[in-house]
Amino acid sequence: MSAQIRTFALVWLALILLLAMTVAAAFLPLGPAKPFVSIAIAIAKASLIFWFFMHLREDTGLLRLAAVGGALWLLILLLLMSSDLLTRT
Amino acid sequence: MSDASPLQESADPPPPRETPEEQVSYLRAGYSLKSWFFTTDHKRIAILYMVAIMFFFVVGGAAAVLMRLDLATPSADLLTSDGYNRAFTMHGVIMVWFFLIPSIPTTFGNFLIPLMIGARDLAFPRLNLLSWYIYVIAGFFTLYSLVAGGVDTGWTFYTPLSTMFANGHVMAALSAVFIVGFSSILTGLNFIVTVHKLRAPGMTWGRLPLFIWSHYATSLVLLLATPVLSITLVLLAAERMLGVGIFDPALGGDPLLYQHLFWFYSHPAVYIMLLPAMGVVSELVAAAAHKQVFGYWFIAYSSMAIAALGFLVWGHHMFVSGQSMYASAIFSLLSVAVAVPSAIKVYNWTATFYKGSVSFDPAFLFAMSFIGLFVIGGMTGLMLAMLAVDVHLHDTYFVVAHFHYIMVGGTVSAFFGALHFWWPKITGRDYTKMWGGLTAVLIFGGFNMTFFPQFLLGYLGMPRRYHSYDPEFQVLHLLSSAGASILAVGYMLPVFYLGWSLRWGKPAETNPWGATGLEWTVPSPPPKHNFEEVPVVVEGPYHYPLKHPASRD
Amino acid sequence: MTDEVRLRNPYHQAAQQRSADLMGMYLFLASEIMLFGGLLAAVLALRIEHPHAVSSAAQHLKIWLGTANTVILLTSSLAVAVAVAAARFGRAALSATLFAAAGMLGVIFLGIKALEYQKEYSEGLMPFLGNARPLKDNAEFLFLNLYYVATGLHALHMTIGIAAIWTAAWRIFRRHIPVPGRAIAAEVTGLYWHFVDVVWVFLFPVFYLAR
Amino acid sequence: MSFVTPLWPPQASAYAEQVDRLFLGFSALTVLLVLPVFILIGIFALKYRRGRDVDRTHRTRGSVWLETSWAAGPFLLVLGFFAWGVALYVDAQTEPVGALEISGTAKQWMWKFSHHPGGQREINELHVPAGEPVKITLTSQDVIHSLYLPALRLKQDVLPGRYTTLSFTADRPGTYALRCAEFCGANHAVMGGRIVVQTPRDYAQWLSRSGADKSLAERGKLLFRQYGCSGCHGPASSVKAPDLAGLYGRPVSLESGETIIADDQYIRDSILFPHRAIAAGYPPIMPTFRNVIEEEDLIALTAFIRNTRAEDWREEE
Ligand code: HEA
Ligand code: HEA
Ligand code: HEC
Ligand code: CUA
Ligand SMILES: [Cu+2]
Repeated sequence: MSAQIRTFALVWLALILLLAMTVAAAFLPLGPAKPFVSIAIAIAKASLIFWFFMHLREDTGLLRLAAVGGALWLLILLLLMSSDLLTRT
Repeated sequence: MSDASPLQESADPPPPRETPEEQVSYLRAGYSLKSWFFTTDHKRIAILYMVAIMFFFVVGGAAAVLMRLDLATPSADLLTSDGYNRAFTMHGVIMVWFFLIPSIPTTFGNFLIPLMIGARDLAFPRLNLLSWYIYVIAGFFTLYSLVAGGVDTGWTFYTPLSTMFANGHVMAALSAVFIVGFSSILTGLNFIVTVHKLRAPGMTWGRLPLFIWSHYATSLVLLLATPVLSITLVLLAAERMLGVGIFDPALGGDPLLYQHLFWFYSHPAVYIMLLPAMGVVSELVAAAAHKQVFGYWFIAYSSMAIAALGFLVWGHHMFVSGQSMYASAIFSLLSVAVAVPSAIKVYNWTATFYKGSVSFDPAFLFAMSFIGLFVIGGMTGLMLAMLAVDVHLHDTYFVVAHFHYIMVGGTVSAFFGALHFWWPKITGRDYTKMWGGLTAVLIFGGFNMTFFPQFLLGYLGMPRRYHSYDPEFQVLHLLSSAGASILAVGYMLPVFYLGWSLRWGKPAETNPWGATGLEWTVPSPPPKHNFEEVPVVVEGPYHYPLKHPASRD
Repeated sequence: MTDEVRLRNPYHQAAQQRSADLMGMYLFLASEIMLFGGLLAAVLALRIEHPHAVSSAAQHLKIWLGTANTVILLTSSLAVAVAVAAARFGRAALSATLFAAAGMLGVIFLGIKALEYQKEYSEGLMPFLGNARPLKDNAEFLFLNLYYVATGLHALHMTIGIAAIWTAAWRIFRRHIPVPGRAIAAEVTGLYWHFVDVVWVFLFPVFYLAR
Repeated sequence: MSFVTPLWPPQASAYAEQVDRLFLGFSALTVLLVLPVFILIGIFALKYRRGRDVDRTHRTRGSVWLETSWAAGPFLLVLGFFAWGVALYVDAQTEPVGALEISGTAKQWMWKFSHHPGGQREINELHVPAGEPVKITLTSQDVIHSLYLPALRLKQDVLPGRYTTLSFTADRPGTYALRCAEFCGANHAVMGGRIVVQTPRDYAQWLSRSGADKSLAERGKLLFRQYGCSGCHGPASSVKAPDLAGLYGRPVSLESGETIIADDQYIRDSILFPHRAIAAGYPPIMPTFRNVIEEEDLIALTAFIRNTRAEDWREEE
């Protein structure tokens, strides 16, 4: 159990570091890249939580599929909707 | 079990034996109200749903009757313009969310999925009961909004009409649709887990009846599309009730954002209404032909393809809305793609009859109605997906005819087909087949008379949601109203002969149609826990011919 | 304390029941992703249509309070992760304590959130409340309105989550949930909590960092 | 009630004929793809009906070759129609050059049109000349409406807060239906009227007969003073505000660094939501005129801004 706790603690540390990065990035003049950076970091954080805290690491492929399935479907909504918003005249 | 059923005595582990008490039919397992309203038995819950859903079908149908009566003349004489607007809104809301979406999954799906895969119940029986209660609570909200005076936004609740201008009981209707969504989500979740985790030994994916495949695909759509509707309705409610503008053009908000979110749910939702019907028809076709379906895997995967591709085409409802031209072209192309899996199914059903042994049971006639009417509805849907055609036909009666052909001609026919096919299993009684056949023919005729003229009306330029119209359209409208009265008679008939069978019908055999499938190996009606012993499946579905007398040539 | 797993109705084996429970929870979470996804789509649309209004409206949010809240939630997730591990190892007391602590962190989160709302209210940012409106462009209201709906919905999920994990803590503590036998109950509750955390992980950059 | 019923809507333009051709073509395709299904099911069901003694040997369970062909064949055929439909659609969406301009405003439950440049106004009726390209710029004052001209096979939703356009060339003089196709509340069904396609001579006559006392731009000029715009934007003004002469159609650089073309939508937004896009180098002091200026006055103001060249400006003083 202590091995697990150590992993969890390390994951937590990584999460906090990522948080620091993303807040710092918000103050940098990144221009149009800014939202992409912050979302990329958020995805990294979410992956850590899913993979370690939520035990996807130990689970079968089916559960992993269920977990990412929702996210993939959301991508459909976002992409096709943007296809309209970005090309309106 | 005398005939060569796909069952085998299972040796290990020793199956839990049922007490004699549990072996009695599920209908006899208690007569108290409590034994019904607090049951966790999927079969009883299916019956509960059946009653609730038929109630709403009649309410929605009554609204349709009012509309058709009013439309018999060009001027407004039966209903006021406000009354008419409320009639079609309530008609749409009730028929879509309280009848058609739950219709086949929550009744036949609920009843049959565990039986077909050899399970004792759904994965989460109490959740299943909860879903029914949620449905009923939502139903009360609908009835409240109906009785309080109705809603005048159309079933699509477009902003800013619904948030800033409509003065009907929009909040009550929104709450109803919001709440019933959770019933959908939980049902979908329950089905998915059931199919994954509760298949009997030997019931591999390749041995699942096609009914299961289509319900599995439906459940995915239920699970992934419905939440988007829920949140969209929350945003709508916040805007209407709290003044928290989200889509409000006065703040620079975008009404098209609402339409995107709404159709992201509502187009997949049309496949929620269609896929279970396709599952039913696959069963009916195989059972009528007494033959292995043609192209099992193609039919199975086309269900999954429809569920997936169905999420990519919602923009075809927005071709003239001010959506970008490029997006419209993409959505049009994807709409062509989504037709392919439907085509695969239709052609495979046709091929299944080749060298079959076809019996003209009522269920077969309903399945034929489905195929005929669905194909016309589907092809006219494709016409609407052609950009230049849709610019003319959008929001006309052509669209109304398109979707009634699929939803009423298709899915409702399949629902009635399922009712006639599984009635003996569900109730343990036989009905008079002749009446079933007559009903099927009457509904088919009345349907075409009601809705075919609407294609012509639409092309002539008659917009939908019109309470009064140019006199030149009257002949076609009158024809449509006349057809609707035949249709109404057709839908009323089963009440009599099926009702009659409950009391006076012959007790049904275990397998009256000579069909394959685990549900036909248990007594009619099935015992409380479905299977005396856990069945072990050793062969694929549709393993015809059975040695059963009813299936021999 | 027993290790025995109680089998519910349709199940024949413990493993089958356990994986069904987990799968049910994951599917529920998938539907939750789509629920919040609709909100994210709305924010995306707003950002595409009114990029400047979004970034200037985001300046009004209390980024440091938001950051503090993120730290709190991540920490609570750590506590829950360890609590679940403890439950699996049969360490009931430890598990219950950590669950209770995570719930406390959740309450602190809500407290800070309330403080934020209160500050925003006094600055006149809330829809139709307050009047000293510092916003120039109307589109900025759209963004803030979405922020209130999103954080409000998240707070609702937090409240449900706190109730759930405190119930779990109490029942583990009283051995109503014998661990490790029924650690699945702890696991499923934990999954929900982590998920609410993940939602925040996205809401934070989407709103607070959109400046 | 009359027992004659039309079976085909009138065609008032070449475009309408093309749409009909596409529609009929697709109907033929439908028959082609669907009839085999109906016929074969009929034949199979009767030939192989239960109890009939026919050859049932060599039943197959499937055929990949068949499956691919009946999936790909119809798909490719429909793809042809897709391309045809897109081509026509793009055709209809492309704004013709030198089109006659008309502004349309929808509100519950009427249509108002003003003709450029003369400023002739009409309600629930739309007069257009035959054979000339026409471009209608549409907006709504309340909910979403939809301008539907069945004889032209055209329709365009009309949105609040946004300009959409509908362009066409009507060929056949005559009077045709004009309807609202998007549900917009209680009197949606009667929100319509007619579109009158006239020979160019008749149209010119109509224009002069219903001549407004002022052209759109003139009315706009008046409004420009009434609403106090000239106080800041006038040449004599001491306020630092941009000169609007010659603005229309020009790229404007904004404070945010972007550049945007000053079209109808931009001018409308500048008046109603002045803080959304600040012109570079100017203080953001322009007040909003939301809830002050009506859609129709906006059209006149825009027409004025559009018409003023630098010279007109000076002559004003
Ligand atoms: C169960 C319900 C259901 C189903 C299954 C469908 C299926 C389809 N629908 Fe329909 N539709 C609705 C219900 C449904 N629809 C409703 C309710 C509306 C109106 C909503 C409102 O505004 O109120 C609507 C509106 C609607 C529109 C918008 C019209 C408008 O408002 O302007 C469009 C446009 O593309 C469309 C297209 C399609 C297509 C391409 C399919 C396809 O899935 C059809 C596929 C099927 C076939 C093609 C037939 C079978 C195939 C063959 C026989 C072989 C030939 C094969 C090929 C050509 C490949 N539908
Ligand atoms: C989903 C399922 C569904 C079903 C099953 C139906 C069934 C029917 N529908 Fe409906 N319809 C919709 C979904 C459905 N509809 C939707 C979504 C809309 C769009 C709404 C909108 O625009 O917002 C619509 C709109 C719509 C219109 C267009 C209204 C307009 O745009 O102005 C019309 C017009 O004819 C119509 C007619 C009918 C008819 C005659 C039936 C018949 O099939 C009904 C037959 C059933 C019965 C007749 C019931 C049997 C019971 C009895 C006979 C007892 C009756 C009791 C008394 C008379 C007291 N429907
Ligand atoms: C208080 C002074 C003031 C008044 C009154 C005013 N404006 Fe302005 N206007 C400005 C300033 C300053 C700008 C430049 C900053 C900006 O873009 O907001 C501007 C910008 C504009 C622009 C965009 C021009 C560009 O170059 O991008 C238009 C169009 C416009 N105004 C039209 C009007 C009209 C029409 C009215 C009257 C209904 C009006 N204005 C009233 C001060 C004013
Ligand atoms: Cu305006 Cu309908
Ligand atoms: Cu659709």
